[in-house]
Amino acid sequence: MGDLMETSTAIYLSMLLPAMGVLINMVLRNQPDLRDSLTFAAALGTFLTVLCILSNEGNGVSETFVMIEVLSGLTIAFNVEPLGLLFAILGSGLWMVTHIYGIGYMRGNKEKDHARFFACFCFAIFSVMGIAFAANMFTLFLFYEALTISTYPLVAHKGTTDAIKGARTYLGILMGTSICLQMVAVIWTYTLTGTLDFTRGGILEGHVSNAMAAVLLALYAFGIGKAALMPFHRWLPAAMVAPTPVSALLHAVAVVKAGVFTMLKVGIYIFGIDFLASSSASVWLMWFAAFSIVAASVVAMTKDNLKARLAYSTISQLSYITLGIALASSMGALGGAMHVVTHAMGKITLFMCAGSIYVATHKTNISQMTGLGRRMPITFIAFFIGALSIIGLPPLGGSWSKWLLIVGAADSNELIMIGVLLVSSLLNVAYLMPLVGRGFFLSTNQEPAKSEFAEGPVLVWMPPALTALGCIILFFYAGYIQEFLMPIISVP
Amino acid sequence: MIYAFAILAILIAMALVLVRLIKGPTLYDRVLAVNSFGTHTVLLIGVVGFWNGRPDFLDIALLYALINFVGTIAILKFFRYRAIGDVMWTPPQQDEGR
Amino acid sequence: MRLIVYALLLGALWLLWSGIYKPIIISFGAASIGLVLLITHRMNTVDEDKVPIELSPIKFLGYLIWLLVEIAKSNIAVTKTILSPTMPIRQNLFEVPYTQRTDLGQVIFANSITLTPGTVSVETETGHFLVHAVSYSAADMDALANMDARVSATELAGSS
Amino acid sequence: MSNLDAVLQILSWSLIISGSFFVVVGAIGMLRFPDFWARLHAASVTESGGVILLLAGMCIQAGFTLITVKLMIIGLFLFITGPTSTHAVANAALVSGLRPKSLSTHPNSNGLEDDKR
Amino acid sequence: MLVITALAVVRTRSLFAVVTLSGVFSLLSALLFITLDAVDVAFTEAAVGAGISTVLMLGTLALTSRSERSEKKTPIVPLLVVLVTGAAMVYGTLDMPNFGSPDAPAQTHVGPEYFERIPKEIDVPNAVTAILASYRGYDTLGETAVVFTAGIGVLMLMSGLGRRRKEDEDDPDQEGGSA
Amino acid sequence: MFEEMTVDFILGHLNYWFFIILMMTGLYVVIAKGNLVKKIVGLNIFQTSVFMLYISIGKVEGGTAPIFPMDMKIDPEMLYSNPLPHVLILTAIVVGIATTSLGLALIIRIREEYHTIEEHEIAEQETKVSFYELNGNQLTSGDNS
Amino acid sequence: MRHHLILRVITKLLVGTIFLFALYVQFHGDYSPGGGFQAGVIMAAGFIIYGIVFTLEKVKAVFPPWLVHKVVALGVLIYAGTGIYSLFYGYGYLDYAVIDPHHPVHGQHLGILIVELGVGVTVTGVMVAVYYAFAARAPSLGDEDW
Amino acid sequence: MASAISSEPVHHIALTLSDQLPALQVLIPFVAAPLVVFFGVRSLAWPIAFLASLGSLAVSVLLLQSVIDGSEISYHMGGWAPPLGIEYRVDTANAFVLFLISAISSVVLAYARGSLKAEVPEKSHTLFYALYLLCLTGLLGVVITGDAFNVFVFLEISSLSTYVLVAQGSYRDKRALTASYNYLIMGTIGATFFVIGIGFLYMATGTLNMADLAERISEQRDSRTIRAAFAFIVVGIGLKAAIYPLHLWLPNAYVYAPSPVSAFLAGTATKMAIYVLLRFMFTVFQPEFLVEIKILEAVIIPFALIAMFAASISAFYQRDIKRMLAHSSVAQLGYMLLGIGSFSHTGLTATIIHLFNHGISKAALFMGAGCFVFAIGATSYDKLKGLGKSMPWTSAAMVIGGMSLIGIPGTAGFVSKWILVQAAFENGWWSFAFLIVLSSIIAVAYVWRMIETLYLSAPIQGMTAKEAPLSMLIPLYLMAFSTIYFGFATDITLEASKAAATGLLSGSSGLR
Ligand code: NA
Ligand code: NA
Repeated sequence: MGDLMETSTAIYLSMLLPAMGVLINMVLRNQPDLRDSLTFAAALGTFLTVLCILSNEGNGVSETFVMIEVLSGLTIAFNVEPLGLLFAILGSGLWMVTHIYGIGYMRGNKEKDHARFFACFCFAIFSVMGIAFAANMFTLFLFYEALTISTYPLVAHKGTTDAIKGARTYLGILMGTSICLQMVAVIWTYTLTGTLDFTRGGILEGHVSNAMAAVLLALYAFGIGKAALMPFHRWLPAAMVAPTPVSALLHAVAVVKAGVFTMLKVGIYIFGIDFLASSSASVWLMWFAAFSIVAASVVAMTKDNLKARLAYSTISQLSYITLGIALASSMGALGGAMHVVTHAMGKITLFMCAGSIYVATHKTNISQMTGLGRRMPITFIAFFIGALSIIGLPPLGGSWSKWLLIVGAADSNELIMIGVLLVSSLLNVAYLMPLVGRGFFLSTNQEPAKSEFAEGPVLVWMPPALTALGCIILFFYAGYIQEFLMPIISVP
Repeated sequence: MIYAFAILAILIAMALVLVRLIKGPTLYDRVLAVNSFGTHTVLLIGVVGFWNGRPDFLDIALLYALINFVGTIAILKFFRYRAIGDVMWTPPQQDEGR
Repeated sequence: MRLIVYALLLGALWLLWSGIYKPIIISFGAASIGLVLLITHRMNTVDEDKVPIELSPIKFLGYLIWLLVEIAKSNIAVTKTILSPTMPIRQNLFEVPYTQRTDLGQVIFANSITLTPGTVSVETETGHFLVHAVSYSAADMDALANMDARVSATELAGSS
Repeated sequence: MSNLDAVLQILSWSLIISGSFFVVVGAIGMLRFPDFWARLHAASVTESGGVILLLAGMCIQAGFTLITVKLMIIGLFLFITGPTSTHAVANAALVSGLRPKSLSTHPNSNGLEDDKR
Repeated sequence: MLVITALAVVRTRSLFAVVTLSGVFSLLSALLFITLDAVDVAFTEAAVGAGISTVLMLGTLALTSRSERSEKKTPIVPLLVVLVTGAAMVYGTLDMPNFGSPDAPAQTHVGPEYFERIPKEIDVPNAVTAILASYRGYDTLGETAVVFTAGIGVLMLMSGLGRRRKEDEDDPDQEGGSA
Repeated sequence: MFEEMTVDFILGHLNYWFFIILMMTGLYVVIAKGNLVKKIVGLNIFQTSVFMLYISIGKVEGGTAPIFPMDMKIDPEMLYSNPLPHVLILTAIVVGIATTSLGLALIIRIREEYHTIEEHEIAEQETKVSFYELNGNQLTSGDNS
Repeated sequence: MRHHLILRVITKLLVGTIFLFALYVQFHGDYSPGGGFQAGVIMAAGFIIYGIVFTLEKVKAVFPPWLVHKVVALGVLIYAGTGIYSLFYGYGYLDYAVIDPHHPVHGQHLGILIVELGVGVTVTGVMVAVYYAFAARAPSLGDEDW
Repeated sequence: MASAISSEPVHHIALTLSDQLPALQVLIPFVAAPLVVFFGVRSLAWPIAFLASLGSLAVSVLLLQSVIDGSEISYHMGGWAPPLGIEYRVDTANAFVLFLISAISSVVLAYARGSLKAEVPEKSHTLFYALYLLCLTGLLGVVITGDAFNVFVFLEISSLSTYVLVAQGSYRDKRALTASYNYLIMGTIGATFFVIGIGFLYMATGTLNMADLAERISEQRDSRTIRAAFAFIVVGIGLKAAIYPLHLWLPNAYVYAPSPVSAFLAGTATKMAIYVLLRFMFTVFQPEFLVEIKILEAVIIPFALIAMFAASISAFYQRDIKRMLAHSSVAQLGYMLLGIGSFSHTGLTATIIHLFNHGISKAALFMGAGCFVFAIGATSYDKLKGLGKSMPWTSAAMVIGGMSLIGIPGTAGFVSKWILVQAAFENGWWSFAFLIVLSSIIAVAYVWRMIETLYLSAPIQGMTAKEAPLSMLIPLYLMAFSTIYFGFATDITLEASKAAATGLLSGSSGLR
C-alpha cells in the first residue's frame, strides 16, 4: 500500500480531529445525537489516521516535524517511533470504545453537562496524541500538562463537595509534581546537554555523573506523577469520584498510560537503557517500584469499594512498568512497554464492568454484589477475563508482559524482583477473584431466587465484553507487538 | 556692616514673633503673628539684597508683601466664614453682641 | 477718561519698575496694560462698586506729610508703652464719626487711624467707625476729629 | 562732594538703625502685651515706624536709581495693605466675639464693655 | 529657626498652627534661598510655598477639622526608619565636597559650560531662565504638564457638589449654623 | 573614617547635616503622625529641605546669583553660583505644590466620606466595612444555604 | 453702608496693579528673577483676592469656569505647540532656532518668551481652577467644631 | 508631515519623520491630553484618546524595529546636545517596554469604552480620558529618556494622574480615596528619595545625563556619596515598583481603582519602575559597581525570594479576586528581581521577558475582573460563585490568564518561568530553582481557588448575571489570546529581551 497521506499531515490530523471534537461538543451542545455521533466519527477518523501512520512508518522512526520554535533550541516537534505509535493506536482505539461507553453511561445514569464532559474528553485525547507523537521532552511536557488540565473538569464533573475535594487532590498532586519536579528535571537536562530531543541511546551519557544521574532520575520518576509511583499515588484513588467513563479513560486509556509512557520515553530515549545499567542510577527506583507494587496490592485487598480496589490495582500495575525501566535491561523495558497495552486492555475491561454494575444496580461495594453474577453474567464474565489478564495467566495478554518482565529481571540478576512479580500475581488473585466468586457462587438470604437478566443498557455492557475479547486476542498477537517494539531497545 | 546689624535686628524680631505664633493662644494672635512675620520678611529681603550688593531682587520683596496681604485676608475669610466664597456674612445687630 | 488716566498710571508703574527700555519690552508692557484694563473693566461691570477717585492730588500730598508726622509721634508714644516696666494699657472701644463723602475718603481716614500706632479701626458702620485704642485718653477724640477734617479737606467738592 | 556723602551716609545709617530699633520694639510688644487687642498695636509699630525708617534709609543708600523707585513702591504698597490687614484681623476678632481684657469707660463707648468674654 | 519651626510642627496639635508654621517654614526657606544666591527659587518658593500652599491648606482645614486627634502610637518604627535614612544620608555626605567649594564636580563640569554658552547662544541675562526654558526646556514642559495634571485632577476630585449645610441632616458634626 | 573629621571638614559639611536633620523631621511627621493634613505638611517640609540641600550644592563661595548684567558684559572675574540646581529645584517646587494640592483635595473628599481625617479612625471604619462585606452576606443568606 | 468697606475699596484699587505686576514678572523673566510660574501665581492671587472680598460668584462672572478650563489646556498647548512647530520644519523638538533661522540667538529669545507665556497661562488657569474648586465646597463643619 | 526643508544656518540638517520618532512617541499622548480638555466635548474624548494611544503604539513598533539589532538612537531635545541638554536614548530595553506600555494602553482603552460606564459617572469621562493620556505620557516619558532628572518629572506626571485615576473608584467604594491618599504619600516619599539620590549623584559628578553619569561614576566607584546615591535611588524606585516590603500601597490601589485603571496600571506602572531600576543599575552604575557593593546577593535576591513567597501566600488567603491579583503581582515582581539577581544574560532576559509576559497576563486578568464588576458589581469570591455558567467567556479568559500566572506550558508565563529556572541552573543555584517552582505551586493554589469558585460552586440564588458586552470582551480576548500567542511565538519577545539583556550587561555606551 502506498502512502495515503504524508506522515506529517497524519500526525497533525490525528491531533486536529480530537480538537475539532472539542468544538463539536461546544457548538452542538444542545443536539445530543448529532453531537455524539460526530464525535464518534472524529474518534474513528483519528484511529484511521493513526493506522495510516502505521502503514507509512511501520516500526521505524520517522523524521522530525517541527511545528514552532518556542525558545532557542526548544521546539514543538513531532515524530513517529514504535513506542509512541503503539500508544497512539491504543489511545485512539480505546477512545472509540470509551466514547460509546460514555454515551451509554451518561444517558443511562442521567448525568448532567454531557457536552462539557465530552468536550474535555476530546481535549484529553488531543493531549494524548500530542504526548504519543512528541519528538522531544519539551513537547511532551507541554501536552502532559494539557492532559492534567483537561482531565480536571472530568474528575470534578459531579460537582459535589466530594468531587471537588477529590479533584483538588488530583490536580494538586499531578500539577505539584509536574511543576516542582518534572519541570526542574527537564530544565536541568536541557542545561546539561543543550537538547531535549528523544534519541535512541539517550542523551545524558557523558554529561552527568552517576550520582547526579540518580538524582535526575528521581526528579523524573516522582515528577511524572501520572505514573502513580508511591508516595505520589494518592491522586488516583481520589479521582474515583469521577464518573466511570472517566475512570476508564484515566486508568486505561489516557492518564496513567501517559504517565508510564513518559516514564518509558525518559528511560529509553533520555537516559538510555545502557546508561541506566552502567550508572546504576535506577537501582533505587527498582526498590521503590517493588515496594509500590506490593504495598498497593495489599491496600487493594482492604478496599470494599470496587473502584477503589481497582484504583490501587492500577497503582500496583503501573509500578510494574516503572520496574521494567528500572531493571535497566532490554527485556525489562520491552516488558514494560508491552504491559502498557495489556494492562490497558485488562483494566479498561474491569472498569467498564464496574460501571456497568453501577448503571444497572447502583451498587458500588463488593460486599453488596453477592450473587449479582447470575443476573449480570456478561458483565461478570468479562470481569473474570479481565482479571485473569491482570493476574497474568495465559491465554490472556497480560501473561506475555509479565513473562517479559520476569526475563528482564533475570537479565539484570535481580532475582528478588522476580519474587516480587510472582508474589504480586498472587496478591492480584487475592483482590480480584473475590468479586467473581461472590458474584457467581455466593448467595444471600435476602435475594429472591429468580435470576432475571438484569444487565444495563447495551451501550454499557457491550464495550467491556469487547475489550475482554481483546484481552484474549492480545495473547495471540503479543508476538507481533513484541517484534514491533524491538527497535526501541536495539542499539542503532 | 550696618546691614548686618539691621539683619540681626530683624531676625531677632522674627524669632520673637515666631514665639508668639507658636504660643497663640487665640487664632487671631497667630494670624497677626503671621502677618507681622511677613512684613519682617519683606524688610529682610530688602536689607539682605543690599547686604549682598545685589539689590535688584526687590521684586521678591514686593511679591512677598502681596502674598502676605492676600494670605492674611484669605485666612481671615476662612476662619470667619469657614469657607471661601460664601455669601458675605452679615453680623447680627451690634446691640445683641454674641 | 478715567480709563486713560488709569492706563497712564499703569504705564508709569511699568516703566518705573522695569528699567529696561527695549522696544520689545515696551510693547509687552502695552499689551499687558491692555489685558489689565480688560480684566478690570469686566470687574467693574460685574459688581456695583465703583471707586470714584475724587481727590485733589496736591492737598492729598500735604495730608500725607502731616500723616507722617503723626505716625512718628504715635510710634514714640506706643514704644514708651511697650518698653516701660508697667505697660500702662487702658484699652477702649469707641465710636468715631466720619465726615467724608466718598468711599475712598472714608477708607483713607480709617486707614490713617490704623496707620498711627495706638489706634485701630475695627469696624465700619454707617456714619461712624468703631475704633480701639491701647492707651486711651480723652485727647484722642480730638486728635481723631482733626484727622477726619483733614481727610475731608482733600476731597474734591461734588455731589454726594 | 564728600561732605554731602558723609552726611547722607550718616543719615541713612541712623534711619536704618532707628528703623531696626522700632522693628525690634514692635516684636517685643508682641510678646509682652497681655492680650490680642494690645498686640495689634505693637504690630503696627513695626508696620509703620519700622518700615518707613528702614526703607527711607535704604533709599538714601541707593541714591537716585531705579532701586529707590522700587523701594518707594514697596513702601507705598505696605502703606496701603498694612493697615488694611490689621483692620481685617481686628474686624474678624471683633465679629467672633473676642473682647479686650479690660476696658476703660468713656462717654462715647457704646456699652460694649458690659460684654465680657 | 527653621529647625524650631519644623519641630513645632511635630508637636503642635492645633492644625491651624501647623499650617501657619508650614507657611513660616516656606518663608524662612525662601530667605535661605536668597542667601544661597538662588533668587529665582526664592521667588517661586515664596509665591508657591508660602502663598498658595498655605492658602490651600487653610481651605482644607476649613472644610475638615481644626485639630489633631491622634491616638498614642509608639513612634519606635518611624524613628528607626528616620534614623536609618538620616544615617544613610550622612554617610553619603562624607565624600562630598565642602560647602561652597569652587572645584566641586558640580561646579566644574556642566555649570561653567552653561556660563560660556549662554551669552553666545541665547543672550539672556537670567541664566536660570535660559537653562529652564531652552537647554532644559523639555523638563519645563513636563513641569507644566504636572501643573496641568494637578489642575484637572483637583477638578475631577472636587467637581461634585459639596454638601450644603441645610441638606446635611445626619452629619453628627453638623450644627444648624447659618452660613 | 574619623581621621578626616577636621574642623574644616565639619564646618564645610555642617550645612548638609543641618538640612538632613530638617529632612528627617519632615519624614518623621509623614510616617509617624496620623492626621492626614499633618502628613502633607510633613511631606512639604521633607521636600523643601531636600531643595535646600540641592541649592547648597550650587553655591560657590564668594559667588552671587546667576543673573548677568543687563548688557551681557560679563566680568570674567565674577563668580556666579551654579544655575543648574536652581533650575531643577524650580521644577521640583512646582511638582511639590501639585502633589500637595491633590493630596489636600483627597483629604477633603475623605473627610466628606468618613467624617474624620485621623488615620486610626479611618482604619476603624474601613475594618468595619470590610467585615460587613465579608460576613454580611452570610448573615443575610444564612437561611438560604 | 456695607461692611468691609476698607477691604472692598482697597482691593478694587489694587487688583489692577497686581495683574500688572504679574505680567511684569512674566515678561521680565529673562532679565531678573521671574518667569512663567511666578507670574501665574501672582495673576491667580489677583483673582483670588477679588474672589475672597467680592464673593465667588462675582469672580466667576469675570473669569468664568469654562474659560478657566480652556485656559488651563491652552497653556500646555502653546508650549507643546512651539515644539511641534520646530518639528514641522525639520528641527529637533523645541529647537527655537526654527523661529528665526537667520538669527538663531534671537530665535532663542523669542522661543523662551513664548514658552514662558504658555507656562504662565497654564499656571494662572490651574491656580484659579483650584481656588474655584476649593471655594465651591460648602463646609461640613458646625460652629462648635471651631 | 515633516520633510527635508533645508535652511540657511550653518549647522542644521533637517530631520525626517523617522528621526523624530523618539519625540513623537511621547508627544502624541502629551498633546492629546490638553486637546481633550480644550475641546471639552465628551464624545470626542474617547476617540482622541484611543487614536493617540494607537499612534503611540505605531511609533513604538517602528522604534523597536530599528533598534532590535542592538543599535541605539539618540535624540536631542531642543537641539541641544547632552550633557547640557536633555537627551532621549532608545535602545532595545526601553523600546520593548515602550511597546508593552502602548500596546496595553490601547487595548485597555478599547475596553474602557464599555467598562467605564459601569464604574464612573459620565460627567467625569472627559477628564478621565485626559488623565489617562497623561498617565500614558508619563510612563512613556520615563522609559524613553536618557536624563536622570527628566525621569523624575515624567514619573510625577504619571504618578499624579494615577492618584486621581485610582480615586475615581470612589463612586463604587469610598475606600478608593484612602487608597489613593496612601499611594500619594508613599509615592511622593519614593519620588523624593529618588530626587535625593539624583542630587547626590549630581554632587559627585556634576551631570544629569545617564551616559555621562555612567562615565563619571566609573571613575569613583568607591565614593560614599555614589553609594548613598545608589541606595536612595533603589529605595525610591523600589517604592514605585512595589518591591516587598515597600509594596503596601499596591493592593488597595489596584482593588479600589476602576477596572480599566487597574488593568492599565497592573500591566504597566510597576513594569516601568523595574525598567528604571534596570537602567540605573546596569547602564548608569554599571555591572562592575554592582559587583563591588554586593548589592545583589545582599539585598535583591533575599527580597526577591521573600516577595515570591510571602506575597503568593497572602494572595492565597484573599477573598476577593482583585486583591488576589494584586498580591500576585507583588509575587511576580519577585521573579523579575530574581532574574536581576542572577546577574547573567539568561537572568536578565528572564526579567525582561517576564516584564512583558506578566504585563499582558495581568492586564487581561484585571480586565476580566472588570467584566465581573460590570455584570454583578462585585469581585469577591462569595459573589462570584458559579459565574462560569452565566459568564462563560469572561470566566474562560480568566482561566487563560490564570494559567499564564502559574506558568502552564503554552502560555507566556511559562516561557519566562522556564528561562528563569534556566538562569538559576546556569548559576548552579539548585535551591533557587526549587524555590521558583515551589512558589508556582502556591500560584496554582490561588488560581485554582478562583477556578473552583467560578465553575464548581453553586451560583447564588437570585443572582442574574449577563455576560459582558462585546466591546469589553473583544479587547479582553485580544489580551488573553496574546498571552497564548506569546507563549508559542516567542521570536519577537525573546529576541527583544535578549538584545536588551546584552545591551544592559554591556553597561553604558557613552555620550553621543
Ligand atoms: Na494704629
Ligand atoms: Na527643569
